[in-house]
Amino acid sequence: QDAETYGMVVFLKGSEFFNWAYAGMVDAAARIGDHIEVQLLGPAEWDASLEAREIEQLTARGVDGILATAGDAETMNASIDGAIAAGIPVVLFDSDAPGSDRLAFAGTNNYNAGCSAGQAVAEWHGDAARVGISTFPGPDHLGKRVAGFEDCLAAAAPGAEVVQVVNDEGRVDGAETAITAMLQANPTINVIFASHGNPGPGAAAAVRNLGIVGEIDIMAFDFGLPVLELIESGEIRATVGQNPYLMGYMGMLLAYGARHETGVTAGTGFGPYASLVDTGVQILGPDDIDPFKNPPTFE
Amino acid sequence: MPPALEVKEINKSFGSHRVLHEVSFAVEAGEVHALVGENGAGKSTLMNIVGGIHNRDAGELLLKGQAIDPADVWQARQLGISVVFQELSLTPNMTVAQNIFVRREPTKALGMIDWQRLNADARALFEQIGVDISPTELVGNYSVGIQQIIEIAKAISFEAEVIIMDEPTSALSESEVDRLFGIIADLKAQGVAIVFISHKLGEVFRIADRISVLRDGEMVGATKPAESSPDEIIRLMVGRSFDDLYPPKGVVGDEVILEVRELSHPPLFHDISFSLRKGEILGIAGLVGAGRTEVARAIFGADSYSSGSIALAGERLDIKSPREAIEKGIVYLTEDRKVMGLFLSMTMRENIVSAALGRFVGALGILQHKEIAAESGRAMQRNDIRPRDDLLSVNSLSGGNQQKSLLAKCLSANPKALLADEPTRGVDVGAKVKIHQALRDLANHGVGVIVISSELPEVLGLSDRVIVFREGRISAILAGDNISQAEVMRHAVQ
Amino acid sequence: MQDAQAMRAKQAADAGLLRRFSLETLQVGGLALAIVVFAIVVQLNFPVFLSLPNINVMFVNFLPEAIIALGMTIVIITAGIDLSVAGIYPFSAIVVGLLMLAGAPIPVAILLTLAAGAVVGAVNAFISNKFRVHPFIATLAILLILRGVNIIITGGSPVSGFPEGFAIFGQAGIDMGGFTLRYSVFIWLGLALLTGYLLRHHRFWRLSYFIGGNRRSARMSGINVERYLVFVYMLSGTLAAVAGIIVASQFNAANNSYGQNLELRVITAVVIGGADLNGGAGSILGSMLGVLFIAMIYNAFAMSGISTYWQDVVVGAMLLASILLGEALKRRRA
Amino acid sequence: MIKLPGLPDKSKALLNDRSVILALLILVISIALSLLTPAFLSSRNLTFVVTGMTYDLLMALGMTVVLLLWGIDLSVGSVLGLTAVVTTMLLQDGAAIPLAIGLGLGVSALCGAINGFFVAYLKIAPFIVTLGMMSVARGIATVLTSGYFVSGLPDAYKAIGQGRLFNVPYMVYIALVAVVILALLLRNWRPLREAFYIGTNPEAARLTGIRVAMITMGGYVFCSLMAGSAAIFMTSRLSMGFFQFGLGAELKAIAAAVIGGASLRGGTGSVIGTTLAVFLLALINNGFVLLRGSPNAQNVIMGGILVVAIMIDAYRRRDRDED
Ligand SMILES: Nc1ncnc2c1ncn2[C@@H]1O[C@H](COP(=O)(O)OP(=O)(O)OP(=O)(O)O)[C@@H](O)[C@H]1O
Ligand SMILES: Nc1ncnc2c1ncn2[C@@H]1O[C@H](COP(=O)(O)OP(=O)(O)OP(=O)(O)O)[C@@H](O)[C@H]1O
Ligand SMILES: [Mg+2]
Ligand SMILES: [Mg+2]
Repeated sequence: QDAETYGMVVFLKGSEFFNWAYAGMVDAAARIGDHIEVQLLGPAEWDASLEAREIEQLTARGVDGILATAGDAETMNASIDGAIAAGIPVVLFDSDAPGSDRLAFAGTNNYNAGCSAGQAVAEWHGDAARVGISTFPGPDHLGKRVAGFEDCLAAAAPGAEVVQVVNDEGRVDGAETAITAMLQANPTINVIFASHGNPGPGAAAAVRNLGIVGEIDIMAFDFGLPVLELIESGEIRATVGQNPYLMGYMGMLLAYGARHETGVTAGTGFGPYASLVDTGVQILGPDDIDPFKNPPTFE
Repeated sequence: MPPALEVKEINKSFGSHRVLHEVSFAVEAGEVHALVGENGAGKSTLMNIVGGIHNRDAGELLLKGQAIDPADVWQARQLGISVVFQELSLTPNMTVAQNIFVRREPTKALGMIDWQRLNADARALFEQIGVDISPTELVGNYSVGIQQIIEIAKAISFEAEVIIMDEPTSALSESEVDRLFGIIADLKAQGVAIVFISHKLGEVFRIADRISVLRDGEMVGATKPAESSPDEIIRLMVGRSFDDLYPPKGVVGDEVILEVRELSHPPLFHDISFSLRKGEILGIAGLVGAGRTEVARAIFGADSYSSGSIALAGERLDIKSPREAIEKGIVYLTEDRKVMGLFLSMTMRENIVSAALGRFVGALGILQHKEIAAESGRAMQRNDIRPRDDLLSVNSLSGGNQQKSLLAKCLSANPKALLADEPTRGVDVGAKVKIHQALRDLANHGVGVIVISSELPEVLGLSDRVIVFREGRISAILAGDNISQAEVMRHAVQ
Repeated sequence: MQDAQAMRAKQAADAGLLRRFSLETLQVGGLALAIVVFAIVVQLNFPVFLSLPNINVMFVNFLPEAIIALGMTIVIITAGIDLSVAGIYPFSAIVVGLLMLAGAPIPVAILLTLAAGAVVGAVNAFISNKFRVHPFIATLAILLILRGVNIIITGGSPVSGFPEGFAIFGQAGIDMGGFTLRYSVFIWLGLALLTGYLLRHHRFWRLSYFIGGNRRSARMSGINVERYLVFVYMLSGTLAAVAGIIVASQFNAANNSYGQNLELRVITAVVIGGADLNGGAGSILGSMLGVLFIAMIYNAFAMSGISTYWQDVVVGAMLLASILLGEALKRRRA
Repeated sequence: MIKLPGLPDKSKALLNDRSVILALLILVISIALSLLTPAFLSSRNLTFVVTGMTYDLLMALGMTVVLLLWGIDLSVGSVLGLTAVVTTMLLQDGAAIPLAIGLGLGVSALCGAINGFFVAYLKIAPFIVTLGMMSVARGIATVLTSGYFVSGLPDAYKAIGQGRLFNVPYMVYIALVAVVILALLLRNWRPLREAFYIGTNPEAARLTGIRVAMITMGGYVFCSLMAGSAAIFMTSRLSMGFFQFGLGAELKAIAAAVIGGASLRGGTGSVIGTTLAVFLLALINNGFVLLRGSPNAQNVIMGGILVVAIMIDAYRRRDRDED
């Protein structure tokens, strides 16, 4: 069979989350056959304009399909449309670019992920929830998560309150410093919501600093190993698990499906299913984390 | 007719330090007016005010009777005042022609430079003043002496009515000085007014129509050379006179301290052999660019050499860095104190002890500040450095005192052989006498001293023997009665 | 003056082949050679590499860097540095977008944005001149401020939905069959030729070499260094704004995330192109080749599928290698 | 001189000292914060402010020495990341703690030695050398971990960063000791005194017999080692290694050193000044959170502070002629 190449384009390349997604893509490709080659591209920074460059390069190279996650909802539209126009199927995962001509989206949208966390917190504390949020300004997807969290918390527990939002500068140690200060300024806080993968361990360190382990519930994001460890030790109560592996896996299948039209899909340009594939979101507690303890590795 | 340039009752202070006080001064068209004074008297400051570098605090500038107020160098030049700065105004990474005509290059349409005309103009300029310098060579590839000449050519090229030359000869040797004086004579004939600043009174008396003396920021007298004498000028400058500019010669021992054999580093120098004896001052004369500095730097380990040998007190040395040289007792006093000698923003104390820190360390390399302070105090005293406050930064000193600090720094390293390159460059008479005396004292204490100087009288007056360099080779070694101006020049030029 | 020195200078000039060329020629030539060799090696392994569409992508991708490098080259020649371009770039993309969304006609929005870039540049120079701080610190402060401002004025979400006609600056172009040759490439080309020519031949522009070569001498030669630097930083700011406008048009969107580490990519390219951070040396041609070289490295990763985790290592190593090469040339020649 | 009528000369001179200005600023801000929020003036809060600034402090101290030498080190953040990754990966593989720390610090020293070699012996502009190292070190950290967090560190290792004496983390004591020792050495130790000469005029320093190359090299190694030490503290305190640790730290370190009195033109720098500057920045950050400042404004505030610091300093220096 002729060799085929599929590329995955992410921002924050190297983050554990996208490694899981890429692992899903790698596994799906292997399942399809040896002739499928995959590659991971993208900036290590959060910069959607650099992602757009990678899509253009893959288009010029003439790959057989592209999986991409949108650093923001608008910037990559033109390059995605360009790839589609060149006959290359583009599937988005994790963060969608709904304004583009992309064929499909596999993922949980970030608003919904935040929403699930908000609902869980409402379940934990009801109207008594006093929440501190750790995030950093700028990235689109973080803004959506925080908005989802706040909306759904308010809907489920109208008496609950988001007390303060701090800037962790995207760093673990930055989160520790900022959350320590926040907890001292607001002794009423009983929940911390970490809007991305890094502040979870930082929040745990902050709680440890103040000697109030067990008094504060931490809702982390993603399932990096340090977060899993802290869930096991009880320092983090739960984490928002999206399904990056499944996103990559589904995305690969969708792209491959679009490339190789079957009797069913012929003429539609795409499969006989809706273009949105929800990979779900799950709040992971101590009992749910075993499957994630051995993250995939690849060359 | 009003004078070409007149300054009236100028005052200037830097911070709380008063540098000029009610200074008035005038130069007529077609006149060479020399301005002399001790280091730090305020000569450069006065001329920098005229040239648009500094603002004055009070006073008036008149050009042909018209009040002027140049805000920067450019405006001063437009007004017809051009300055040969004491600190050259050249940029090393640009060619000679570009440097000379910066900001007024001949252009074609829309301000595009006409390169051919630019270089041709520069060539014509050099032809006019009779020097052979390539317009397309980078300035940085030329030695300080040539750069000095380029700076002069640049100042002349403005066709100004007033040309101020601030120590234009400090890096020139005799024959270039002669050439410069020829140029000055031409300018005079064209009716240009020239202010000539120099510490070399011989030159001043040769060229000046009038001499004004500045002392501690005040004008203390103006006179004509014919009606005065160097002694009188010195008295005006310093407040006293000197019996003798040079100390008596010493007793030279037989013991050889430094032996240099067939040192070569083509194309800079070839087959340099000489020996320096204990208690001797060995002068090295030669034209600018003869390679004297290169040889000294090679001996000191600052630059490499290709072949030859160096021995100190009979022991053959294989020195690869200045540090090793200093450890062995060879110390070099650099000709360019600002760029390569001093740490301008640091204190005098830090400068003076810099080459001798090794003497003031205790266990684990911890410095002994008390002893450092004592040593620096002694050195300030011994070398008569003023003001006598060793916590001032060297920046704030006059040229002469900076030069004395440089000497103090070299001496605190306890040299066995001192290579002094232009030890009195830019230094006033009083300081010069003191530096000469210090060098002789050093020799009398058994140190071997080499003095490289482009000032012939200094080499002659100070040295026990004189080596003459020509184009990177030794052309003569003169001793005793053979040491004379004529003899040195004959071997230097040939 | 029948001076030995001039003779020596002439002798040495004839001494070696290397000395016949100016340092700049050597450096730029060396870089050009490296680019050719690199291109051939990649091409042999990945035949798409030198296809027209891919070459086009290579150019277009690094267009912002290339345009900003024009200004950065001059800044570096004057012995300065401008980190703020990485803030001005997204800032101007956002500003031009917000202005258009607020109803400003396209030309007005663009002119105002260019002016904003110039003003930021002037502020850089003002801080650095007036408070006598190194431009590194002044432009760093402005970079931090702009990054914050960008988040505040966008609220963290992308700005998008610009009027049709705006596409001409970054998206539209000539259809070459298989790819579009964007008009923005011509904007870059025009700016590069113009600045390159002026920097080589124009009396005023050449002063930057004097200022970088020796600032004190420049001042004594009658150059108003402070005022000149205002011009230089305004130019750099304006060019960063040009790049920002182009990118806003290209993506039909603007976001505060644009331009992460852009300043470092630009400086790297300019230095690879032979500019000296100590001032006094550099050329537009060299800088453009530097950008091209980096663009090729990034592109080669996309072509080859080699793990892009290695990208940082390779770019860093290339930077060091090219500097070493330049240094070796300098020494051989001296 | 700041002209304050009625003040004796001595206090005027004091006002010209950067450290005194910083100390005054710190005092003013502290008073303001304690009036504005009760949470500020607790020993607990202040302890955490000091704890949180430890990493920045170590790196800023290293940077001070490099700036003193008329250099700059853009690679410190990446070296921190690389050291963090190497040390924690070794621990994860079961290496003994001293060995892992030793090798981690060895890696950081190696990075510094490479920087130093290029700068001191090959005479290449430090900006470029360390920019290259910044890219390479971060790249290697990425390649080594493929982007994963490194976890599963032994408890004994965590104790380095998490352990406390009198309720104050060990690492605070260690950092304070480092400050005191370095301050003393910078005044009294020959190689560091010589660093002032090198930074002021490298060529003159060489002709004065100072080992320019060796000391310059030492400066870069020291700077990297400080980044490496910060990595050890950070990984043990947070119980994890991550290739992105230290991202952007170089700019913070440079800003702190410069606010503290170092110059990018070499020859000046003060340990006390740098320490106070780091403390000032940490206080402002802390106050920002305590007063519930909008996270969006934080960058603007930090940039603004840098500008204000520049202005204050220009005022202090305004009588002196530079360049
Ligand atoms: N920019 C400056 N800031 C502070 N003090 C200065 C400055 N320039 C000169 N001075 C001081 O002004 C005084 C006069 O200096 P000036 O350079 O005019 O002396 P000079 O007569 O030219 O001496 P020399 O013969 O050594 O060149 C000196 O004491 C010097 O230290
Ligand atoms: N190939 C060359 N090209 C240009 N300049 C050269 C060349 N070779 C040597 N020189 C210059 O010649 C000079 C050698 O003369 P140098 O200045 O050392 O002589 P000197 O007798 O000490 O003169 P001075 O009186 O200026 O100290 C060097 O400074 C160098 O700049
Ligand atoms: Mg003078
Ligand atoms: Mg000489």
